[in-house]
Amino acid sequence: MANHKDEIKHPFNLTHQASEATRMLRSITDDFPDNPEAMNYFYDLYKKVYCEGVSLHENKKIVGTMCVQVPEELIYASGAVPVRLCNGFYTDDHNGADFMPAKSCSLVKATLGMLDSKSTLPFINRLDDIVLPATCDQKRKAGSMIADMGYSVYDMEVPPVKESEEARIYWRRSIRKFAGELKQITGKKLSKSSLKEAMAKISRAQKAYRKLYELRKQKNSVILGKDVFMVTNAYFFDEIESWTEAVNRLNVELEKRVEEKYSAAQRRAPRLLFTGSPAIFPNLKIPMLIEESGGVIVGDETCSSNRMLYDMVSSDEWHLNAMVDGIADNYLKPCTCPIFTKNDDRKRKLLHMAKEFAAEGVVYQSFSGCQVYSMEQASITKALNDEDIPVLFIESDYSPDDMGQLSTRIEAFIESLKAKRRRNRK
Amino acid sequence: MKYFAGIDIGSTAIKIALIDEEKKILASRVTPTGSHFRKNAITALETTLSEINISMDDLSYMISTGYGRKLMKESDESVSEITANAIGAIEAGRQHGDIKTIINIGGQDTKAIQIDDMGTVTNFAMNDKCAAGTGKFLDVTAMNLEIELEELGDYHFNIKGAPLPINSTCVVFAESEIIGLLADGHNKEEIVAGIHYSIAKRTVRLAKRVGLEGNVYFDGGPAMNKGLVAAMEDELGKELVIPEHPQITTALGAAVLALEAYYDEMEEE
Amino acid sequence: MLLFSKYYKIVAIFTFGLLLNSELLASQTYWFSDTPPDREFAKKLSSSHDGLVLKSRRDGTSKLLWLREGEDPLTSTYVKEADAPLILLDAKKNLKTVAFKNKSYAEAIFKMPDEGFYNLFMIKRFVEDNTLYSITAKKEVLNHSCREGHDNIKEKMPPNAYEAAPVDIIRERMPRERFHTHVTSGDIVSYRILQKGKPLADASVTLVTQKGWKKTLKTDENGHVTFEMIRDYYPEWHEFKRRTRENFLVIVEYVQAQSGTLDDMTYDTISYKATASGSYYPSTKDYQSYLYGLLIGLFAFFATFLSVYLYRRRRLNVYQEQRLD
Amino acid sequence: MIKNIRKKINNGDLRRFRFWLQIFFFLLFVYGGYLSINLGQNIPTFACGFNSEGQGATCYLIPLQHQLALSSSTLFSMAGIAVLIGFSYFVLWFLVLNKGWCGYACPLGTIQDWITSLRSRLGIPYASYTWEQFKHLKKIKYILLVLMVVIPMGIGAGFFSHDMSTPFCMICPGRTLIPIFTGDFSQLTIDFSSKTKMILTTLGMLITGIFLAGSFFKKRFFCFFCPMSALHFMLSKLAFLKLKKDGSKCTKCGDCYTVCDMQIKEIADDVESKNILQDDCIMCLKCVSACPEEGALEVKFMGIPVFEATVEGYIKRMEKENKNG
Repeated sequence: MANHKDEIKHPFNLTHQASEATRMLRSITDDFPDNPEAMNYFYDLYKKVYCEGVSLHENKKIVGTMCVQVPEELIYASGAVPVRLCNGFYTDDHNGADFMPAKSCSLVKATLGMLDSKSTLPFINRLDDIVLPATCDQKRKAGSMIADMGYSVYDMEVPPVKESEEARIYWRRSIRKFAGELKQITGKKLSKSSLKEAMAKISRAQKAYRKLYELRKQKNSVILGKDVFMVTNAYFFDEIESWTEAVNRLNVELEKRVEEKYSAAQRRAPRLLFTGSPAIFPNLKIPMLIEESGGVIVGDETCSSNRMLYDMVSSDEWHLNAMVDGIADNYLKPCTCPIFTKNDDRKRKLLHMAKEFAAEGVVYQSFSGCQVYSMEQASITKALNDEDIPVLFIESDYSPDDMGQLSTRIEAFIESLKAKRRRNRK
Repeated sequence: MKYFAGIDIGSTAIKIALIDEEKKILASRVTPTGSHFRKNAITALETTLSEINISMDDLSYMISTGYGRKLMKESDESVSEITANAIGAIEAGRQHGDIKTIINIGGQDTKAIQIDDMGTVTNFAMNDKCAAGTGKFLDVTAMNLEIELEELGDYHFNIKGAPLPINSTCVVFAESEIIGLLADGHNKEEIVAGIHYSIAKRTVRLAKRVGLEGNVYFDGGPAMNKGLVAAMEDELGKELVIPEHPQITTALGAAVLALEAYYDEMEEE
Repeated sequence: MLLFSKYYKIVAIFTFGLLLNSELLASQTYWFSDTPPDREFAKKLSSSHDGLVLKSRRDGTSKLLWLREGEDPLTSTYVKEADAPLILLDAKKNLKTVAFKNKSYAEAIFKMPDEGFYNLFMIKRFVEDNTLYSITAKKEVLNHSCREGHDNIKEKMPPNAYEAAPVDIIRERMPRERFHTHVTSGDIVSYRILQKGKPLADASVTLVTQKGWKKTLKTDENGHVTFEMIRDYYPEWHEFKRRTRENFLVIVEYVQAQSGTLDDMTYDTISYKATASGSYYPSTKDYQSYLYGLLIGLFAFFATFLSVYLYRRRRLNVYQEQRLD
Repeated sequence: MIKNIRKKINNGDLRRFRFWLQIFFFLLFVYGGYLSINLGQNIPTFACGFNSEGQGATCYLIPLQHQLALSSSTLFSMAGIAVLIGFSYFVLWFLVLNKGWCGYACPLGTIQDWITSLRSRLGIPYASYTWEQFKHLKKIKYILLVLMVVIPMGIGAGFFSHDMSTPFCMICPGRTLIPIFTGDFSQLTIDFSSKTKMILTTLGMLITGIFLAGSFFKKRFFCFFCPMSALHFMLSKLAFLKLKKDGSKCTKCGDCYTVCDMQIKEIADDVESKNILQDDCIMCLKCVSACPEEGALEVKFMGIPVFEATVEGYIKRMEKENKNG
């Protein structure tokens, strides 16, 4: 472990990552007028963490997580802080490409690149453990690579099917085993009260998120999708309580916007859902292109945002057994990740969200190299098209090369939605 | 008399179309994009305008499209080439009956667009990053075979044997494959036909993603290549609608949109 | 020897042939029984909550009672002919007259259209040797069918008294008594003896069980008398039948010095004799065991507890191997 | 106005509401008799009729078994109409609350909930069946229902002895336990009067023991086997109270399944059925109160929404739960 405690060679703000973050942040703040006041908390947070290298969670054990399936409740209850390591830096994608196959997914490459270069996140050297759920093939194989870099890695087993009873039992066992593992890392035994407190903490955050989610259903979009991605991305690494407070402040401001009938996008901007591979700062390429082209992302179905915060855990009795089982179910059953065999849940979720948010179209991003999202695309597109919801499927990665072509496609998509609306009016 | 302009700034050529209130094409022009495309675009526009003796100030509305659309500050607005292409195809293909599918092969991309009766884009597909199967591919072929781009069609029809299968889809690899085939003593006709079939196959596969219904309209520079058209028709199993000026369809669409936008604005005022 | 004496008695009764006449009445005990004299006939009857009843589509439920003679319920003979007046106090407390039907035996039949208790009285008075003999035979019958439900039992439970009866023997209800309650051995049964509706004190009351056990007590000033039904059913354990229904007889005797005339005959003493018959069953205590019940219950309880505990312990072992055969 | 009331209900604390309603029904059914309350004998829940003193109503299974035991000729004659009338009363009662009778009114269910809360207070984790076990166990109630019909009819046809009457009651823990609440321990005995009785009462006590231990570990242990539940399910499509699911809104988060006492998997996993009521469901509505999806689960009475899953209500309840736990 000693080797990650090495000093970073360059001052943080001079790294490529810092300049990439700075560029994106500038574009997010400056390219759009009237960003909500309360968003400044998040902008500042990114600036501090990614541009200035200010470390968070001092004096706390940090457990890095590699996927949305890791139950954060258990980590908090064991006295550690979970930090989601999924990374969106193109610079790190490049670093990762040095030792990973060129055709692998940008997200995995970037995450491994980050872990290898030991920069990007200021507290990367302080990771006490990395939990790696065996979700997709690439993450599964990344485990030993990460271990070779000198990190302590815990492989968490995930069933490939989620409907079956066997999967449920398997997963529950996996989660219980993980709870045992956490004790090894933090030295703190899981207790009823600490788990309850952790659940309450997360459910407060989810409550704030749900409020934000509801606010996005407004006919006048009160917040742009890129800002929501900034908010949810911040959940990856921020102090959960201050994150919750900041979201609550944002909600208050947005409620005011609702009263004032203020619209953050053009009044007639086509309302879009974003789904597929996650948009992770600073790879907000597609959300940004969408909103620059006059669309507005009103909802998303990605593991960096909605999937991570939407579903809330409930428990009938407040014993560790019942709570942990409840948590386990909640991290598996509603998960719409395409690594699971069936596509139905994701279809249903998208159709329901499209209805709930009055979305006119869906933008489906799939990272090149992400087989499962690409494979699921056809059936999702068909299901949505059958309900007269057009889908724009984009296969892309972290590189900025295809911006021009993407912008044409996104614009054309938005124009076609506008034309469709005109036609329907006639 | 009111004048409307559509300017399509593509990766290889700048296309300009000028129409009047009746959507009649008054003038059109195709010039290479070059490296200073904005300068070239303005020069080309001015030249075109001068053909019918008007100036920039006489234009009622101008819409730019294509990759350089956003940088053309002189135009009133910009629109994506997919939308413009659809409108242009409806306009240019009107006499050929209902057009439901458009295949466009441009300099660097290939598009398949599905439209409804109103010219609204209902679905579209585009090739990913790579230039395989685009106009660029034909350019490279012609250059390697040391023949003119315009001659490709003639070579295609003068074939004696069967078209050679071209396996490489990448421009760069195809180049070396062609050289290899030449070295092996294959004649140019067979190679050209092989290239045409290779492009046709890829394009048809793309088009199938959006569905191939009704009349299929084929435009873009390569649509002037009769050999490619024949290969495409062969692959598709049906006849293609080829406009009179395949290159300017998108520019025409932009001009029609300019006209509509102008009257919409007038109405609102 | 015992067998012989029983046999002798039965033979004697049949030999003399009994007719219900005044001469004999004075010394004999008459009571109503719902056990048919003829076993074949019994098959035509249906069982109900209180003995056999006759069910017909036209008349509904009817009760048949036979007049029997004798102090011992087991050996009392069936009277062949009787002509005494019968009074029925029905479930709605209305009075009706009923006549004996003398087919092979003196038999009283009445319809029971309503749910509740019906009381049949046979009252006979005559004078002999300056003594007025007042003879009453009473039978209380319950009409109840579970199909009618059990909704209004409580109000129908209290016994009805016939005020005009020279002596009325009223069985008071036991605590928690319902239509389904049986008198069982070991139960405390209490009676209230009324004379023309007023409590009769100091009368001698005799309870005779089917096995012939007798006990005589005197009523208190309120006309009350209380017996404990003895247990007199001791079969071999494997022959035990909890549905064994036995009859018992309550006989009230009272002599009063009072003069008067009846049918131009004078008397200076009145001798009352009244009967009421009932039935009783073996006590539930004879065949129900709390000890076993609780033992079995507790066993099941702890066995379940233990098995859950062991199961949970076992489950802590890591994955159990899948058994294939 | 209506909107506000609806919101209040949707935000309400179902647990507390249910707790008190269960107590109310418990008092009504177990002690109502003392207040002369009688709701009749066709009640579609275990208002045990063996609790003779306090019963405020009677479980329909008693009259049903009694009626089916009528001799076949009687059962298929005019008397059969009375059976049908009784059944229609039962259906009418049932239609009102549907399976809500189980979750809110059943005294035996309430007893199980009390035992569960005792276990929960002791901090012992609850047991759950595996899916395979569950699939097999849930069939038992249908088997019991069939036996409960066939055996009494067999008695009526003369195949079985009357000692087998009310066969289900004999093994129902309601018979042994509910009378205890009015101080009647008489059902805790083993009846040695006949072999049949002995077997039935022994089974009854064994089941009582298993019931007490089983419901300590497993929530609503007995309801999986309850033939009343099976009978309910056959009629549940007609009932006024309905549990509806909108599958398109469901994220399968499993919260409803987590809180379900009956381990009904379909509540979380079935996104096709609109009418989500399953045969094991006791309509406690805990699933609705644990559902964080606006309108995904909904209770309707004759088409009028009564209680609906809402985010707000869910968060309110969870916060409260988390505080009290």
